[in-house]
Amino acid sequence: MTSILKNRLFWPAAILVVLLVINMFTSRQFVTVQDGHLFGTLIDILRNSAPLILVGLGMTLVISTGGIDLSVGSVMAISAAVACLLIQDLDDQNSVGPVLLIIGIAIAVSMLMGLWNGTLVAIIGIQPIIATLILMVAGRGIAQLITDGQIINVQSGPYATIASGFFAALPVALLIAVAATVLILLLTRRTALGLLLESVGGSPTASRLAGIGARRITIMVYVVAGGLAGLAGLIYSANIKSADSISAGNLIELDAILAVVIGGTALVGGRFSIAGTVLGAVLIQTLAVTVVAVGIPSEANLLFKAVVVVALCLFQSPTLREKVFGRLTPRTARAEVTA
Amino acid sequence: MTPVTDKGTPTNPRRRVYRPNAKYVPIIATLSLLVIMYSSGVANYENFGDPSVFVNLFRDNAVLLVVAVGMTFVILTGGIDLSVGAVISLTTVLTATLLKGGWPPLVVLPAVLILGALIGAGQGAVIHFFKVEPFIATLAGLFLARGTALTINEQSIPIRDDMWKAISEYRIVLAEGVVTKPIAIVAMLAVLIAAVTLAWTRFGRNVYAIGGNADSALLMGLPVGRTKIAVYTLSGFCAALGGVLFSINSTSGWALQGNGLELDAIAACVIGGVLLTGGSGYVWGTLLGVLVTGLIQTIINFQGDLNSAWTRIIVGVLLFAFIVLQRLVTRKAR
Amino acid sequence: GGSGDSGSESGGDDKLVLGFSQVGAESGWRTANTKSIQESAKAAGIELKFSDAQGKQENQISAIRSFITQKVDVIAFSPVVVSGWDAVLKEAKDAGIPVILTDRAVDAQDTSLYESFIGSDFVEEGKKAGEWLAKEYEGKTEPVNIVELQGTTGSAPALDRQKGFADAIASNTNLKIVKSQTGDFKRADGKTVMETFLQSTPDIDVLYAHNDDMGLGAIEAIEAAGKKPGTDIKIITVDAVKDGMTALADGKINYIVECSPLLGPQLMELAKKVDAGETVEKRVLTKETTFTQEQAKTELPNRQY
Amino acid sequence: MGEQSPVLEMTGIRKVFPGVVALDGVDFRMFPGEIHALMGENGAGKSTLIKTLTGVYEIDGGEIKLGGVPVRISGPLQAQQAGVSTVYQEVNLCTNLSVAENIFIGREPRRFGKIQWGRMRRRAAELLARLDLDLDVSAPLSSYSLAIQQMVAIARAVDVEARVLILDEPTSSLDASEVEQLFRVMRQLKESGVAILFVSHFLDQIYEVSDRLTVLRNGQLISEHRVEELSQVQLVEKMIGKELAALEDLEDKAQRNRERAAEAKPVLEARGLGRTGAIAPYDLTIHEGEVVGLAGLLGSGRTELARLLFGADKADHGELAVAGKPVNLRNPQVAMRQGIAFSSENRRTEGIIGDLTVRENIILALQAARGWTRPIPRKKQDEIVDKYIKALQIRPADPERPVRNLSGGNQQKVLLARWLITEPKLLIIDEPTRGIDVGAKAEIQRLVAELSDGGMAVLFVSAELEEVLRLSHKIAVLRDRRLVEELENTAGVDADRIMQTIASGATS
Ligand SMILES: Nc1ncnc2c1ncn2[C@@H]1O[C@H](COP(=O)(O)OP(=O)(O)OP(=O)(O)O)[C@@H](O)[C@H]1O
Ligand SMILES: Nc1ncnc2c1ncn2[C@@H]1O[C@H](COP(=O)(O)OP(=O)(O)OP(=O)(O)O)[C@@H](O)[C@H]1O
Ligand SMILES: [Mg+2]
Ligand SMILES: [Mg+2]
Repeated sequence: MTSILKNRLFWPAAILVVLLVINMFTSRQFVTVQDGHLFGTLIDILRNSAPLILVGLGMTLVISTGGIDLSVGSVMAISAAVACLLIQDLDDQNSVGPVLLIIGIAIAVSMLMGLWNGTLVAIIGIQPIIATLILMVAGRGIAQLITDGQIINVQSGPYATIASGFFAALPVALLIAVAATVLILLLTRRTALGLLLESVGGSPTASRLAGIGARRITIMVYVVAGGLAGLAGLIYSANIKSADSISAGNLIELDAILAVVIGGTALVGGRFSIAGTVLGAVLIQTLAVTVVAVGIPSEANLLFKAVVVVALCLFQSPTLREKVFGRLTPRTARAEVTA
Repeated sequence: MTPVTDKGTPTNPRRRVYRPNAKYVPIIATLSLLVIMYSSGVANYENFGDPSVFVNLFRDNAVLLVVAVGMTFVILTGGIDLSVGAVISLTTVLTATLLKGGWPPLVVLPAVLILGALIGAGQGAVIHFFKVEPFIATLAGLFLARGTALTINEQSIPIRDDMWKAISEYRIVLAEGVVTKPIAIVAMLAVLIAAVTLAWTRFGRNVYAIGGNADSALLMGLPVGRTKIAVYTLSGFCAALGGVLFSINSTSGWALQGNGLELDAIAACVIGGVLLTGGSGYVWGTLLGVLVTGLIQTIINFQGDLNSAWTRIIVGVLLFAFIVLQRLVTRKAR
Repeated sequence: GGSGDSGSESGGDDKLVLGFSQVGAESGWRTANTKSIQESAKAAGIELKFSDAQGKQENQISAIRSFITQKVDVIAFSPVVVSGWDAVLKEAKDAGIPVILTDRAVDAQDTSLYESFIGSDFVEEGKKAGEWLAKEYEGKTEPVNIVELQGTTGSAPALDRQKGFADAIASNTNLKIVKSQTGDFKRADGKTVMETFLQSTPDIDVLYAHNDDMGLGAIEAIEAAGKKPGTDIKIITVDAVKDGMTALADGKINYIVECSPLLGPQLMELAKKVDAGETVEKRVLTKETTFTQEQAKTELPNRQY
Repeated sequence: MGEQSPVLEMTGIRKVFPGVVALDGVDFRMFPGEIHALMGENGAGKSTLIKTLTGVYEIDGGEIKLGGVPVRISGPLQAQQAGVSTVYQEVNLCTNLSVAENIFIGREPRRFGKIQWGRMRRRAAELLARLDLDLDVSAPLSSYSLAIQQMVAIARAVDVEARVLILDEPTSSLDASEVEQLFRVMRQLKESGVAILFVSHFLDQIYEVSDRLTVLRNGQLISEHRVEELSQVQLVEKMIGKELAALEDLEDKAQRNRERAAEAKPVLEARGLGRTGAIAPYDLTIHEGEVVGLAGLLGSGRTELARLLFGADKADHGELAVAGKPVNLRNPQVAMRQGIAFSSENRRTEGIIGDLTVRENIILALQAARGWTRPIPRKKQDEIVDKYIKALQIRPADPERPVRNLSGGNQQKVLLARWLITEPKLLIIDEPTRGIDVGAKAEIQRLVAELSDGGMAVLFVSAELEEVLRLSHKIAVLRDRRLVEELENTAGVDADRIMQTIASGATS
């Protein structure tokens, strides 16, 4: 019992469950089967969490090295813009092959953006927040240039599938997010990458002297984060079948960082938790849905969010937990001393 | 036997020669780059050389400057304060609402400043006592402050109070054709006071010590908790002061005011050479950082033919050029 | 690229210089607005100093001050927010530079601070939308459930369109707004919020969206839920951008209230007059209308944005 | 002294960490004007006892009395105010601040609330002069070596007006002359009635300054003695809880045959290698199976010399050949590929990664060398780690414990293990026995001897001249950041001979 309570992820999970239960009551269909696939609020939440999960995964890796990536939102916009621009020019928007190729190109472009960030941070040695701020500002401008400030619409079936399609009764977007999560988990926990990342984040100097090629690893992490943000951008734009360079991924960096922190990864770097980030991302998305479902007036949205975040960070605080739950185990010896 | 003393130069003199200015290199580099940037503006744009362009930088960025000063303290301890923009909005909304409700301005002013400080103190307390990450604690503060502002009033509220208007319209003539406003003076005073505090007081030095190594600072017997809470209080106060300046500058209150200002403030600090990991940097650097961002904005305004997309790209490019040059210069000098 | 012509630094000639401070580029509508202004300035032989405030009042204030420093002939701007312009407008007035407001109003007490305000009336737009709906359900008594997708919380168009709409339907007691939530003027948010509306509200009859984009996002959600937009759920939106008009012509939207971004030519005309010292009307409304599905079909080929 | 009342009295102190009882009902007392040594093996609980006293840790049981009054100390600040001044085991200073500030922060001389910088610097310089140090007090502390930092920490502690002064292993990286300075100051303070708690693993030092000692073992109080009552052998027996025969055996093995292969191939040759401002160009050749010791005073450049050979700093003069082939050691990775390993003297900031476990810390370098794509199989990891935990007696023997929670000495052993498992051709160890107890120290010396017998070249840096003399085939002597002489460690060479070299600059 106490060991469950002590787990950092207990409270986010508990709050998530509470929010889901609320949604169970407010929604008419929580999970049902319709047209041969799953449908309902829960599925919507999971499907819509996909971009945040993807961005959060990349952010987790970046943060584990002690960095931060503010440019993810802009990278999302660029990737979406590139993809939609190219798809728009296809003769047959519904042919799968070219669309896949275009998706590949968009992700490659995003990884290039990540490479840029990584180079600034690891080679030139600029503080991550300012290095990625450059792309955050300029990147959205680039996306706007690509789309000429307008929303580019596409009518590509295969493209829309990555956001709203279903495969084996499950939403494709969710499957992509799950696949990425599994991939990152394998990448970090089945290879030595996780250890090396935590080491670089824990102490860059000590890591360097232990012979870890911190530069290469740091660059790689930003590249991966860029690629994942690009993928998130594709899902975002496929969801609305258009590239909206202004709103795509706007302010998502804050949500992503919040998801990472809720998930128990410290912003100073070091130990990280992939599962925690995914939980955090789903929690944030659920919160957004709950606000609408419960009918909280839009001007009070932020207050509601504040209450949840405050509750969460207080519950997660080890000291508060000790003060509240520590009483459960009587400490006679200590009582004597204080007396 | 080779005389040891001539080639194996005694270590002390050499260190004395370059170490002390080594720590000012970033500031000097930033300053020179700023001068270069300004000169190229003068060379390229008509009227750019007008002294009022430079003087106006202080007026136009007064709010950012005040907020960034508070942020500098927080960042020096290794923390971060995301709530400043929201505190600004809450302050402007409260100020406007209270003044509209007929409260005397001399009551409103201290009230909102104290409120800002209290919000900061609350965040600091949560960070210190409950060991909550500053990022998440102040993000909650952001939601709370802006949420409150929005629930008080979604719409923008004009301020018709005479004192506010008088201050807003008051001009200080510095020279023929060069005027500035009280808010700029307030902002410069804030910088001055902060610089003195950081350099000459125990509190200031504790801030650096905590940023350098909080565990060590604790073991050295420094009041870590008190100092941490104090810097967030200070940052909250500065944000509220920024809010007041904002409400003076725009004679209105609005819940969406100061959106994203926290990032600008953090960026200004970092551009000015303050290390986000804490323990290193100067308020003067922050001042330069604010001037750099302000100058970039001015150049964009003078360019005058950039649409939104190009505005962003040019801001990015200028920022990039500046940061990379700064980095290369400081690295060489080391 | 969407950038205008390069404003040559030819201070010497007597070309009219117009300083224009745009709110930002928060939507396709806004980009069209910017383009219209840039193109018509070129056509009218006016040198345009353009500045993008990126949605921040402080940027806008400093842009206007910068125009004053640069000694432009006329200043025009779309205010980010209604209040807070007294001081800077006064500075412009003292410098002898006339000011024209576009698109959004200000609440300055002293209206002599600006020459004219050209733009749409958001309350009126909301009202038009409400009136159409009231007419549509005229004589019917069964309850009509309306959901509303609001624009950015606290922004002037969102507040006004909400107010105008609510006023217009107030007298019909059977028309009821059951849910109202912000979609931030974005397509994606329109979609996700609509998804939740559909899940939590049993019978939605009408959707009122504060702009086309949110409406288009909502259409996606409605279709995904297996319903027919325009038939099962009636949709009213504001703006009439090309994508919205297409959907209207396709029968997926029922009614659009136009909010035209193309006020460039009108603005240039005003600027010239103001510069010449002529008196102009204090309030100039943009030429705009409303569209039904039939009207959309004929209008669609002419839409350029 | 017995009739006096104790200035500090701790009774029944208990401290439990998750999974370890660090202190189990320990009694401890100190009298005014005595130097009291706290003795025990690595992980015995010495540092923990100190931290409970200064309020860093909250005690789980027991009572603390200062001057006869029960007190509850809630943190270092309160401890300082109550007259307890402390130098903790790991140097706890702020390296971003200047030397002077590190000495005075929290109690800077002020006038009208304004810090008097000039006065502060002057006083700092005076204080350091008392310890025979001449530093630029306005330079950031980070520009000084760890040993200097330790001296600065000491300077800070001794300047505080205190009833009780605690020094947790202050001498671990100081060399003989600095230790002498420290002892001089300690004796002065003792004269003035200060009670000094002193922790050290150097028995000679204990017997030189202490009046009384308390022995801990496994978190329990073993006994308290007047120093002269107890012989060194008896003391060690009390510390390890075993007869000493085993230990002497180790000492014997460490006495070794130093004549080695004249025909051995050079592993590494440095020609005119140097780095401006750090170390003057030097020549050095290290052969297979050879142990080269570096001797010199504090700040003589031993560490700087060693760092160049690992690419930890980049040389700006001269060249280097490994196994006869010229190489450019751009960074540590290149050096590791050449079979060079380097264990830094600064274990806290350049060694361990606190959040990671003992296992992860041990395999880190090996893993880095293999690259991230080739993880070491978990089974193999466990094997290696278990082997070295046993071999080096790392305690607690739990590979999954975060290394931050280990005692200082045990952390040092983890670091050694990290490099030993990479099986390097040349092992550079800077102060490897820093903070390590007698038993483990002998063990490490034996290990070094064994490795070199097996053909490994070792560059051995230690502030302890005895150790250098015992292990090395060849000793390089440094002075003022210059390699002044290379000596074959033959029969005639002893500590005096080396000190003479250091003092005179060079002999030849
Ligand atoms: N913060 C902590 N969390 C968990 N265990 C700890 C912590 N600090 C110390 N320990 C454990 O308590 C025991 C005593 O450690 P302590 O540091 O007091 O030893 P020590 O006698 O100072 O040893 P050394 O001579 O190596 O410095 C060790 O087993 C150590 O692992
Ligand atoms: N007496 C001193 N005066 C001034 N600076 C010193 C002194 N001693 C050491 N230093 C500084 O400390 C550093 C000493 O270099 P290094 O670490 O190589 O010495 P070392 O021989 O390893 O000595 P130790 O590690 O025992 O301090 C130099 O960078 C120098 O700036
Ligand atoms: Mg210890
Ligand atoms: Mg050394």
